[in-house]
Amino acid sequence: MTADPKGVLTGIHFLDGDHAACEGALAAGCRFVSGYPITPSTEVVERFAQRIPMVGGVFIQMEDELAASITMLGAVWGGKKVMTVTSGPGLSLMMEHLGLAYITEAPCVFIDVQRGGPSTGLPTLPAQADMMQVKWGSHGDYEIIALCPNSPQECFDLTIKAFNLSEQWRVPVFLMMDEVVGHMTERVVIPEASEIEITERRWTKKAPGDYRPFEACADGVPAMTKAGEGHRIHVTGLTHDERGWPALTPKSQDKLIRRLTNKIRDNADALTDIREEECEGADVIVVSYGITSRVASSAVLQARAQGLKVGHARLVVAWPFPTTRIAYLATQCRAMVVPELNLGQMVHEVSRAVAGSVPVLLVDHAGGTVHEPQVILDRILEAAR
Amino acid sequence: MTADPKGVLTGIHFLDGDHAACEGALAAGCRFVSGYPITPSTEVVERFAQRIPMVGGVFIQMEDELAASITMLGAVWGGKKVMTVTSGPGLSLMMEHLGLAYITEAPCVFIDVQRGGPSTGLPTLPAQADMMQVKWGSHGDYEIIALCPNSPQECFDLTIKAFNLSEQWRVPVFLMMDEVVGHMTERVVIPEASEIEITERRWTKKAPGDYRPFEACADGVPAMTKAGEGHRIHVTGLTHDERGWPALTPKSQDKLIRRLTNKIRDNADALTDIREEECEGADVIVVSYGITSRVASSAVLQARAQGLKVGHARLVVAWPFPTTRIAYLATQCRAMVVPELNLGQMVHEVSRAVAGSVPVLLVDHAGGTVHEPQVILDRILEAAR
Amino acid sequence: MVSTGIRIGGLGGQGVILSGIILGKAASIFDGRNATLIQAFGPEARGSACSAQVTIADDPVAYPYVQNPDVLVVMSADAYTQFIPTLKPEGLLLYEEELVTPKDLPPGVKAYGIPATRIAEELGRRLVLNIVMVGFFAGVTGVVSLVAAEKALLSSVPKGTESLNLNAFRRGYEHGRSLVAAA
Amino acid sequence: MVSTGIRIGGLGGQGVILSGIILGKAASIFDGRNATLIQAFGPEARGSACSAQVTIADDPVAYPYVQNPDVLVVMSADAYTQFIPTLKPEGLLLYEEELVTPKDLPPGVKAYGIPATRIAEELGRRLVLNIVMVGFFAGVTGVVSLVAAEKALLSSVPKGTESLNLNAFRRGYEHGRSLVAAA
Amino acid sequence: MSESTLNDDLDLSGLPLVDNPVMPYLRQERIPHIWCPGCGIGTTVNCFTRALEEAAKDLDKVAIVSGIGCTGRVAGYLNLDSFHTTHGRAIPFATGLKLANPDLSVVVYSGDGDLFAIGGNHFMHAARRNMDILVVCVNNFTYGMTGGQVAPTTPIGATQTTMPFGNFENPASLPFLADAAGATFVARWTVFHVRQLTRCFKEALGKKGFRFIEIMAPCPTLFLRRNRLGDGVDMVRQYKERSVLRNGADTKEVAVGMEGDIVVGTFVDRERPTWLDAMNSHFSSVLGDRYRTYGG
Amino acid sequence: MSESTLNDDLDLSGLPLVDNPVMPYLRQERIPHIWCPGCGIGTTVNCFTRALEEAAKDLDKVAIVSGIGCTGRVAGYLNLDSFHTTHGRAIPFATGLKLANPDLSVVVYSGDGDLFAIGGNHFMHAARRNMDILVVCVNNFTYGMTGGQVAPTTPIGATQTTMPFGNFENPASLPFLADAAGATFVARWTVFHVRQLTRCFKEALGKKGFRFIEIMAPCPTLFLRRNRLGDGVDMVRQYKERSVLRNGADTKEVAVGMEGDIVVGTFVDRERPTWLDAMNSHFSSVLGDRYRTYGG
Amino acid sequence: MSDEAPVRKAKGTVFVQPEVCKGCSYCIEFCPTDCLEFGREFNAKGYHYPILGRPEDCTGCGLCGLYCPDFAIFGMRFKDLEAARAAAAATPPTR
Amino acid sequence: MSDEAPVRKAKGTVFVQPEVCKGCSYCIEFCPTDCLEFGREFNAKGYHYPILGRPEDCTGCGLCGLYCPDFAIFGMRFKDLEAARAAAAATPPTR
Ligand SMILES: Cc1ncc(C[n+]2csc(CCOP(=O)(O)OP(=O)(O)O)c2C)c(N)n1
Ligand SMILES: Cc1ncc(C[n+]2csc(CCOP(=O)(O)OP(=O)(O)O)c2C)c(N)n1
Ligand code: SF4
Ligand code: SF4
Ligand code: SF4
Ligand code: SF4
Ligand code: SF4
Ligand code: SF4
Ligand SMILES: [Mg+2]
Ligand SMILES: [Mg+2]
Repeated sequence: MTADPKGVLTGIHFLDGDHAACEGALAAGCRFVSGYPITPSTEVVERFAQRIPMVGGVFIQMEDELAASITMLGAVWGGKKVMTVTSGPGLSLMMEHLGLAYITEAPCVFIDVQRGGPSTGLPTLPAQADMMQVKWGSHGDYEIIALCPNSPQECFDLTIKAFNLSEQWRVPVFLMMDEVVGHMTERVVIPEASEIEITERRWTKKAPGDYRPFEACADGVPAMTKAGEGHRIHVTGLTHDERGWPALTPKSQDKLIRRLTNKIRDNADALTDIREEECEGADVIVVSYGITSRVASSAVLQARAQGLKVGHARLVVAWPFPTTRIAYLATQCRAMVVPELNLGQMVHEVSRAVAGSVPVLLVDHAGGTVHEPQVILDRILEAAR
Repeated sequence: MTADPKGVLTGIHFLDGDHAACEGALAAGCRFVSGYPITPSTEVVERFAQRIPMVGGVFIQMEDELAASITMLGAVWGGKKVMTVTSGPGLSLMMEHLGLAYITEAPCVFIDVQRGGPSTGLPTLPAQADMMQVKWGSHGDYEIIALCPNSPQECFDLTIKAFNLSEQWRVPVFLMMDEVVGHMTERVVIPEASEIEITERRWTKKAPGDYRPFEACADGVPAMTKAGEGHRIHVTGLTHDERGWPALTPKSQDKLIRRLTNKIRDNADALTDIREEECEGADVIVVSYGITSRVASSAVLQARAQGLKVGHARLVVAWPFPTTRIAYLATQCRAMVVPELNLGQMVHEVSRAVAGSVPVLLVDHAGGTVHEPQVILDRILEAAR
Repeated sequence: MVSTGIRIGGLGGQGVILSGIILGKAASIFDGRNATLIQAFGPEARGSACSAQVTIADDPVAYPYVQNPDVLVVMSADAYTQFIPTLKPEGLLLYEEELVTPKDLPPGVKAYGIPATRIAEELGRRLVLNIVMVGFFAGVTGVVSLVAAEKALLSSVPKGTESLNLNAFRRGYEHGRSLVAAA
Repeated sequence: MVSTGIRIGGLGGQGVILSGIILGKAASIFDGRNATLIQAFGPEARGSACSAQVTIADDPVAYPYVQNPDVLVVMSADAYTQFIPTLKPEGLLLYEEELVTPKDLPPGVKAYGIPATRIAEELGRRLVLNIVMVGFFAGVTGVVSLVAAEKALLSSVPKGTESLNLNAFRRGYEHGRSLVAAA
Repeated sequence: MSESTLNDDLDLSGLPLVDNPVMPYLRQERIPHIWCPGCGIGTTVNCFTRALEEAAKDLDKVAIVSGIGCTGRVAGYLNLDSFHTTHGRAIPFATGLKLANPDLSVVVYSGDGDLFAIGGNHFMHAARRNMDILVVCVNNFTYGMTGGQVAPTTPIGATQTTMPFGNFENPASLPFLADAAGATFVARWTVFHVRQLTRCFKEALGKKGFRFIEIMAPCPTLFLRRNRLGDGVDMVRQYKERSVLRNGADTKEVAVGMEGDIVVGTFVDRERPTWLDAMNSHFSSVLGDRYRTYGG
Repeated sequence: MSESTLNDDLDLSGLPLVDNPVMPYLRQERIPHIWCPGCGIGTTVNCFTRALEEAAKDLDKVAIVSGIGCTGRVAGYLNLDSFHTTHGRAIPFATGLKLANPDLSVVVYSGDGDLFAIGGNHFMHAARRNMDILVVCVNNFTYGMTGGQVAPTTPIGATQTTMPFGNFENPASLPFLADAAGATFVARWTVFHVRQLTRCFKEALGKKGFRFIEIMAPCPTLFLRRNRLGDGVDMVRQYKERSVLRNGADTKEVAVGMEGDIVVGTFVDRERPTWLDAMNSHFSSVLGDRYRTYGG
Repeated sequence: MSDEAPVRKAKGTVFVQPEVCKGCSYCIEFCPTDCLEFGREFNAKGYHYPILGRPEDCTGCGLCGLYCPDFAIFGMRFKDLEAARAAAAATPPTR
Repeated sequence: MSDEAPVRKAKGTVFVQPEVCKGCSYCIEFCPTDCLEFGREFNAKGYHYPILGRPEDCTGCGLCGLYCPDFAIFGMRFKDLEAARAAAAATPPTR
């Protein structure tokens, strides 16, 4: 299916990442956003509020992030494609509803424009320190998908991808922006609606009597309905059976939680999206994501200019972590360098994937700005030794 | 310093873990608890509400967990030793204030009695699936300490330890219970107050003019004061300087966040508390924690009965993760087996520490009950092959 | 290494957990042995179906659950149906005889019934049915000593209800002793 | 691989960011080159000190920050003090001449001033001072073409204010041309 | 199935069995429910379903949303599109549901702790916005599901596990809060008033805007027993004796305590545009043709 | 330091410099503050510090707690024990502080969004409990710190970034909510009323219980500019013209809009035992000697 | 039943599902004509459940059903019974 | 200043810190005797700041200082000035 032209602002624009992400959402068919303002993410919803009356849909600013993140889930069952947008402190308040979204398999997109933390931290400055939070921040076991754009153009493109993946897997999908990408302005090309592929919700074709809302199709994902269609569904955050009814036993827990987990884990390789550059035969591979990948690019170019064989692997999909591919890349090089705007988060996953086969060097950063390319370069040189 | 006898219920009792933890808190000098009821943790605060009028202090049931977790932080600056108590869904709501506690270096104890998740999940049944959440659930980079009791006696003992560590490092400390430990009743021996070592708050001796509330002592930890002493402190969740004033630059971020992180990371080895049993020269080492360690014990005994050399390493301190020691143990054995009541959480840390040197076998469990010992045994046998 | 696994099953409000506590306390505090009690509720903490598992042993208890009890005590039909398949082949069943009809009793199982609710009603408080069952348990099994059980009982019930509870306990105890003697 | 790094500094409310947007848009949309704009605020999103960094280049821009600008544009004394040390040795300084007194100018730096606030006030809206500066930039540097800059300007300002803004732009542009010509 | 206990006069054998009239509204395989003997929640469900019937609602277009708690389980028993959300958040969930599909009649059914302790802020804001939902609060003056802790409604003096020596904290008066926050319809009944409650449900189902019904209900297991107030039936008898009908009462004056009058009736009944109606009319007037009128 | 602009008549040279009377109350190295030209927050700070002086408070025993927002920065500028917490949670933080050390006089100073959007529930419950704190809300009808989004106080018709075509959502009337929740003292002033506000602060500082003062203040940067309402001074002039003093007004009738009267004055002033006093007297009466009276 | 004809003629009757009754006595207490009472039997859960002790007084008003929190009882007027049966025969009971 | 003596005698004066003034004009607008006005100069931030245009009218009432959101001005009665100076001399200004 292709995009609904109503939401698509075809043309060449000079947009910041926040605005581009909003256009991505509109193009993807998002027609309901419940939000709560927080720097540096607010521009996303401000634009949505401006645009949606002419597109057809609803924006509502709720009283807090608790409300914002569950109002969106109500709207899912009212039949809409939905999103909420926040930054660290707000994200911390959404953790309970991330779990609810997950266990009820509500397709939805969270945009997190990362700023310096912890706590109120550095409200207007960048970081990449919520990467582990989206994977582990809600209680219990769960899996999500997280995408990391490094430019306004990608904020547009990956927001569409986020919606599509969310519909395909019925799982919350995160767009992990950061303050720099959010406020960085560049050319953004928005294609014709007819050129934008959209994943439709998997509406059930079953009649009320036959439909079981949490009975998985072959790929592990159940078909959906919405309220008002006569299916008389029950949706609960309790452990439930295929009918959606509470089933509070270890056995139903095992069945449900494993299915939900495996939807993502079993498809981790298919979901992998790494942009690799000169990785084969490299001595050192830099593994980066988001805004840091652009800084790393500079460093990689400088290193190559010094005659080093340096590859660059950029994680477009950070979660599920591309364990298989990173393990493979480790067999191709002598060391890996992982720069991040945090004190070590995704590097743990890289280390785990690499399992000791080559050294993994973290280039950490407490946040507030991006790395100096030189710091990354120094680490590449060190790794190459 | 030893315990204040007012709070110490010396004697031999038949208590469940929740009640024992409450007695531990009272013995440790906790005189302020703000809570919100949630199964299976509520008994802790119910007992506190019952006991505190006779001990001298305050219990207040707040309107929600957001309030409970920050009311406690207000009480810290009012000079009290404090605690809050919850379970998964409530814990998810405390994530923002975990960050505030951390960045303001407020000594405080969180008790999490883990139940089946995600979301409302299995409210009355056990899990160990919040282990990663306490480490990663709040936005930004932070470090905490987490202790894992496996009996009511340890709920008592480790709650005292939690308070002591919290005062020593000025860091939030978690007691990671679970529904089984919380509701399991056993003999609990509470010693005389004079036999209980208590870490006093590090009160500053400096006069108002000289005191800088966030200036670290030699061990990285600043001395404290409370409101009303004339120090006229400022405490903020923003990135701040030694005076506590907002300092919104990458440089102050780096200085603050690294100091906070290193308080724990640099002392990870000293904080390590692993109870090891026949690990030297073992073929297989089982790494376990909390209630699972008791199930694992059964399996280990059975394996030994079959003639296998099996060691058992129980993590009493799960965070900071004892990387050094686990890496060392990996050099002593041929494989490690990690049973947990989740779909793989601490096993990631074990893998990372082991760095590929021996296989690490997870025995996962979706929660709702404990493992069958047989399942762990099977995995030990598999590992020994 | 003597160890006895006990499962007590009933409905919320019947005092299932308290009866487990009394047994565990008797063994671990007053008989000087070890005891671990595990309780299980229905949804959240509301009660409804409810059961306790008590392991009483000479050594400290590692695995805390009682998968296959040596003794099964049931105070509701549901509990009987749910737990009877788990009872050890040569196990012992103690049941409230007006609420539970032990049908399809596995061979080898010894079963003793007591009209605990009626006894409790006779004593004027239906609520002490669990204490009658505790006495019955002590009388039939001897797993906890009479002295320890009575001490544990007295330290576990609200002030002012001691003699009522002691009566209930003794009625159960004697009923148990007499059944065993008769058997 | 030609690349020009520009830093624009001023106070919240002076339209610093908008001037960066116009330059970036001119280059990347109307001149067919690449441009990346980075903005920085004070605490949360409230304004106060505020600056923009624009990189205009033939190739796509990787590292988006301008650490050592080729051109520094300042509209406040604070911005001057803060950013002048970062200016490239042979760099160019453009400044609002009533708000900024360029003292301790590093040797080698070329500096051009303009009374942008007064010009804006003359045009009747103090707020267009930023547009005067944009024109001034275009006039002095030629980094963006006049045509592109005017198109970018017109597509970036609110309807109804086009001619005011165009006037402001042109006043700045001409001031710039004349200074360069005089130099 | 049902069997008659009046057997001699009538020969019912061989006749088709007759269903309890509540049955078509329930997920019958889920009955018996989890509520305790004498719990008032079930009674309110009878009245609610009867009102659905009398209001001749298209049940496919009625959705019910609950939070967590004993009352929160209502959603799971009703044979409607039903949502059992998180503790305290039924109202914002319902807001999203209603805004996404304005054809639905959305009812929030939850407990006093859920709606007014953890959920109080959402209540206040939804009322302020005049979100078009009906909010039903079963007020049992306690946290039933978690075992009887103090609630923001617990009267002074009542003992609860977290107020073990009796509550000393001032309780909220729900109708007063609802009124101050802007609800368009505010009523209170007790489970004694089954007929009135049924009528009230029916009336509220027929209105628009943020409507609020408080129902006082006994929690024998945790509230009554702990306070030696007898069984459910004793409490309902109390309701009968203590309640005073006062339609249009000033909401300032309807607080309830352990003793004294229980003022019941419809206190507020007013008209204001709902959030969605306000949005549609505002955008139409400001944006004219450019606005795509939102229908769901 | 200050210098006189009236220079000819007086020779000030060589004399010790005189401090602005507000200075001893401020962390002076932190001035200039971050607030915009014409922002009303600073004016309220003058009045507050003047009241501290007039009330002769022991400043070592006054603690100030803010949430996040422009107003939230007040805590950081005042030279008191001061706490800048998280968005919306100043009140529960203050609750803990006060309960842990009852000797303190605890003031919460924050914005309308902070206290009534995200923080509304805590407001309601602290008022219900009669927590002994003074809550000051600088109501600028917008979210200043984050750039001018709609607040729960924004009048209908006002444009905000998230209501770009004008607000259509009904605003809350803060005094009405405070009253319904149970506050013991409720007053409203504007930054025009510097003398009255100072007096009101002083009065409130001298009382016990949950006290609430709403101060209407201009946010020129985000509220006024966007709504073409001129500069701060134009708004303060409006306050002057539109305000009507009505002490003891029924809180139902004090809502404010873009136009019309602004009712100011003290609306509620009543006595109820504070939470802590209630606890102490309740436990003393129930537990007698066994109770350890709590003093901090 | 006694062999004397009842003085009054019942206008309706009740249907009870003993197995779901929890013995709360609401139906008994709030029956306007006081015609219900507990039987002697326990159900499987151990509760006594109501029986129509004075059938002649039952008006079929249905209040007992409206009160019953466990959906264990309901009353019906004889004149509605026919229709209900017909309906039940047409659509098999949903249970 | 003109060389004619002022008609009225000032009762007080104001102190201004030009560098922190943001030119909001509150002091000017709400001075009860209307004795303040903006000077011609810009401060470092680019704002005009107030000067005492009609010093003879200043009563030292202090309202300007109470209004000033930037703590940039305050007024004082001459009779209080002495005391303030003495205090300032005793405890050096806290700034
Ligand atoms: C975030 C969170 N906190 C706490 C709980 C535990 N909890 C479940 S229900 C409940 C209170 C229920 O009280 P009420 O809403 O009055 O419902 P009732 O059971 O009385 O009908 C609580 C605290 C939870 N499920 N989630
Ligand atoms: C959890 C969280 N959500 C959102 C924010 C962003 N935020 C900061 S201040 C603010 C609103 C401020 O409005 P108000 O309280 O009225 O204060 P003002 O700035 O208007 O004085 C918001 C939404 C935050 N810091 N934390
Ligand atoms: S605990 Fe109370 S509210 Fe919950 S089901 Fe039982 S009686 Fe009802
Ligand atoms: S944004 Fe508004 S509220 Fe914030 S400082 Fe500026 S004028 Fe004041
Ligand atoms: S139907 Fe009416 S009269 Fe008959 S038993 Fe029920 S309540 Fe009584
Ligand atoms: S009302 Fe229902 S549950 Fe209660 S006694 Fe009557 S039939 Fe039984
Ligand atoms: S002190 Fe009073 S009279 Fe003098 S300038 Fe200030 S406001 Fe005007
Ligand atoms: S009130 Fe203060 S900031 Fe405003 S103009 Fe006067 S001195 Fe300047
Ligand atoms: Mg309740
Ligand atoms: Mg505000």
